[in-house]
Amino acid sequence: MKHAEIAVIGGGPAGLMAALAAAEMGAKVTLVDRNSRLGGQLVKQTHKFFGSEKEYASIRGIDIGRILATEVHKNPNIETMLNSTVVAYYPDDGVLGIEVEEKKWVKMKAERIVVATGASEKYLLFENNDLPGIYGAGAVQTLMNEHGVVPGKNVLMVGAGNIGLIVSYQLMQAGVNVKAIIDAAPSIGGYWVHASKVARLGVPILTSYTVKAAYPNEMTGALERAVIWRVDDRWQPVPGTEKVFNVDVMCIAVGLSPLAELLWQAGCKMMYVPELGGHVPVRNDNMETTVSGIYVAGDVAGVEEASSAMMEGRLAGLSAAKSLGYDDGTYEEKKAEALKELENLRSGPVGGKIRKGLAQLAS
Amino acid sequence: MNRTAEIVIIGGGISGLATAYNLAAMGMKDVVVLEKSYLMSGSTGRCGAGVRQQWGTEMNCLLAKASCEIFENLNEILDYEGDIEFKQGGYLLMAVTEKEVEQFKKNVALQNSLGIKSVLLSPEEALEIVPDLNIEGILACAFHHKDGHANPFHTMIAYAEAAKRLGVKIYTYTEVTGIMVEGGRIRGVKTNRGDIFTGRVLIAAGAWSREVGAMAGVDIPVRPERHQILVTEPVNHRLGPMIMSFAGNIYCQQEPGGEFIMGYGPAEHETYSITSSWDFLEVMCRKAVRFLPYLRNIRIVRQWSGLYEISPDAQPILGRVEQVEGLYVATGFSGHGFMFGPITGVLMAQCILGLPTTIPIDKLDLARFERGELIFEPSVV
Amino acid sequence: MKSKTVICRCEDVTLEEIEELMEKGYTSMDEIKRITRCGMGQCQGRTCRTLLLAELAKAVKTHPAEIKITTFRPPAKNIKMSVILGGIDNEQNG
Amino acid sequence: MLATNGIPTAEELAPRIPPAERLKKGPVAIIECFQKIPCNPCSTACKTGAIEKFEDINDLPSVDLEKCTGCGLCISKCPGLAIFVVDETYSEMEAAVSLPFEFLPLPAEGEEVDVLDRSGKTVGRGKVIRVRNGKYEDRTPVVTVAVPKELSMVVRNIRVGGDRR
Repeated sequence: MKHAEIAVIGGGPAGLMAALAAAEMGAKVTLVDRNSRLGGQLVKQTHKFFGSEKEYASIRGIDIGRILATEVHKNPNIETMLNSTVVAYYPDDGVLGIEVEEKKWVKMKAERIVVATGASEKYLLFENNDLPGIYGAGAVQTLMNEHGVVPGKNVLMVGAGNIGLIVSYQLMQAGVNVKAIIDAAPSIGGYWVHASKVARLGVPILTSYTVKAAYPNEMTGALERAVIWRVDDRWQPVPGTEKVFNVDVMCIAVGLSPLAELLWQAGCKMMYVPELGGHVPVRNDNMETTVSGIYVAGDVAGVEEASSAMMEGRLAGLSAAKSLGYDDGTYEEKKAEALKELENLRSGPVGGKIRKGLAQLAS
Repeated sequence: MNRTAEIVIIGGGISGLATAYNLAAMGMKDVVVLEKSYLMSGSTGRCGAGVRQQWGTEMNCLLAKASCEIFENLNEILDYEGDIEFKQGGYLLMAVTEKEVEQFKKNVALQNSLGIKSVLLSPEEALEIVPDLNIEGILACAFHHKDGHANPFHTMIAYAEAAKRLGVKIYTYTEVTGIMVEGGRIRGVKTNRGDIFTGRVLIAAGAWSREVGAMAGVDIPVRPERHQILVTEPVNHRLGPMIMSFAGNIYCQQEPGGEFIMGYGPAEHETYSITSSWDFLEVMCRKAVRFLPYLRNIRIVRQWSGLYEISPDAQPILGRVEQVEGLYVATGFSGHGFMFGPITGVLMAQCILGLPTTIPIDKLDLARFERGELIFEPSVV
Repeated sequence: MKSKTVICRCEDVTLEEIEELMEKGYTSMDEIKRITRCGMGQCQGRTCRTLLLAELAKAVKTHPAEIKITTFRPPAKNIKMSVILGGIDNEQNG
Repeated sequence: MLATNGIPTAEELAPRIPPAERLKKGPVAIIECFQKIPCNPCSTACKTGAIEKFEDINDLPSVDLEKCTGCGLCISKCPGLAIFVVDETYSEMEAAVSLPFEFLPLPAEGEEVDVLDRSGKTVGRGKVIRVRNGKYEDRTPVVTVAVPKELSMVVRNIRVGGDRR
């Protein structure tokens, strides 16, 4: 049985910052990540990030991932376990079950755990939604930006949130034609600057539209045609408003939901907060869940931007270390700073949804 | 919700639903089933779903044989539009100690005498049935081709739907909070959704039967025991029968969908907790691979657990409760409630209606523990 | 090819099947899971759980927060028996 | 409309367009950032202090038209690719528009390209007069293209090498 002072699960923006923050306080950290390199979703984010310098604004996600990973790797207080998937939390004795390199089984008992497992993609129900050629946006990003493979020639992007907009832009960069971006909401959910970026490329964005059906090519059985239709202000489709797109790829980017399996297994109190992407853990302002010693950060704690994920990670890492007695006298100051930064990031109009969600969680 | 009923059945598992269906089919009106959670939330919905006739006591053999015969025709009996997926691939029981071999011989003789055509096989003969079996350490096997397994969910839904069609009212998320007894007679039950007046109550509450019994002032000596189980990814069919070892403490079968389901019976503390543990996972893998080495390359998809309600002699407790008029009990199956479910339904309905039972169940009554007439079953996992 | 709307891709469960069950009164996620196998496949409901939640909430006209969701059990990702066994052997050897 | 198709209307644009007098004086940054989002690299990128420091990270950037020299250092720093520099003094008939361009192939200086408006529609031809693609730009090259003066507030994109679609 392996022992860890602080186990950080997930090496994305939240987990990396948590590990660094805890290590900075003097705690020994074991950072566990299922991929062969650290960075989480950062490794496929080829665009420059928003936020402030504290979260590496104006640097590409992929480079932020590299910067943080380098710091983690050279930090003597952090041990990293790569290609390692935490598949279980056994609540009877608080043991983590970890699959390493798909060949080893490691059990680990940690004094504190920071769960920073991120989120998974939501899917959509429509006729023939299982045809080959229909992908999640994350899968398309992985395909293109990690493996250098384009998914097809003509794409219908479903979802005008930041992910849908950014992936559309990346598809166009890769020479793939995005025929349209549609969204069932009456307005664009993502940042307008992203929307303008794709609009300038000639990609139409159609709000208040949803997918009606997908149709296969009779020979190949793969996607050939997508039909969309308008929804009214009660989200009901309006017959007669159908539009047809001849596309071989449909990319679904309709949001993320927290990847909280381990928290459920641990018995953390969860609450359904749609503004935060679904069921999220109840936690205090140290990012500690209702199960003592288990902390959360990033999308698993509520789907948000990478910038706030980093700050939550920092907060969780600091607090976990502090709870083990690591404090060089700077804890209160650093915590206050992180809380302030989080408040800043969420204070504007686009943070309204998150603020509403967090208020529900706190009630 | 009904305010009165002919009978209130506490527990929406296989025993309760099968009894409700049979009562309605035999003409009883106003049968009410109360389930504190959703249907299949208890032991039935978590079980390994094996159905075997190879038992070591006459009582269990008779019950199992009759139950199996009902399973064979259950889709038709219940007019189920789905499929309960009853597959008779047999049970291959593996003896790994000399003592077990002796017991198997006795069992097979007993079973044969009761019309169960089980056979004793050499390990080499067992290989003809399970070609991949690692027979090292196996001294002998017992096999009965008519044993098998069913889909517990569909079996329950089949009963529930058939019962509903006959007028049975099934209330889920309805928890019994008290049983009204006056002058030694059942008067009704109290629930979180109001009271129901009735002269008859059947306790079919599985692992919670002791608590429910206490509400009527009756001690039903069953204790909850956590048992764990796991399921793998679906793979091509290569295991026909359920394989089982008592001394090796394992059962393992391949489902119609191709998934392997397996479990064992560790001695665990009395608990209502149904968490999963890592030691189960490890021990289970070792046990499974010992008999079927190819399982090594198959992936585990989920582990879960459920409760056995263990009676002092690991035998069912069926029948009238003498102390309280109108109170009946069907519990204590000690891990075999699902396979006995169909016959339990018939026998309990007969018993409640005051009819002679097709199989005598007097010896399985609750009072046997006071009388000291326990029946011990040697063949359990 | 017949058109269908798939809710659970691992077990090929369609929206139509779910809707039929909801009409029959099976409106708990646990019941629907057990009857249709929705969420019982390799991914253990990672994708379909949220879809099913939304459909159930719609059917019983309640907020999704009111719907009890199915239990999460280990392993969160499927794992080969040889991996588990390798782990035990390593521990005993080392 | 920005909120529904990502294309700003004339009304939405109006407050961002510098007055004619300023445009006559030389290059100036036009920040087409219309939404309060938590983001501030433009203000830290500006060396002349023309993009005022934010009190709140969600503030909209504002350009001090007197201080702005139109140097364009902010263009590649904006994660939203929302900053352009327009120089209406480039020549008598032409204006120079500097814009971020993250597509391959990059145009060569002197090359003629299609020029596009905010909806991606081709509105004419322009001549590339400068391509900045150094370490500072960090893979967000800045292309300066000469366009007919009347298109200085229309052109916001280019297409290199004819019609690719």
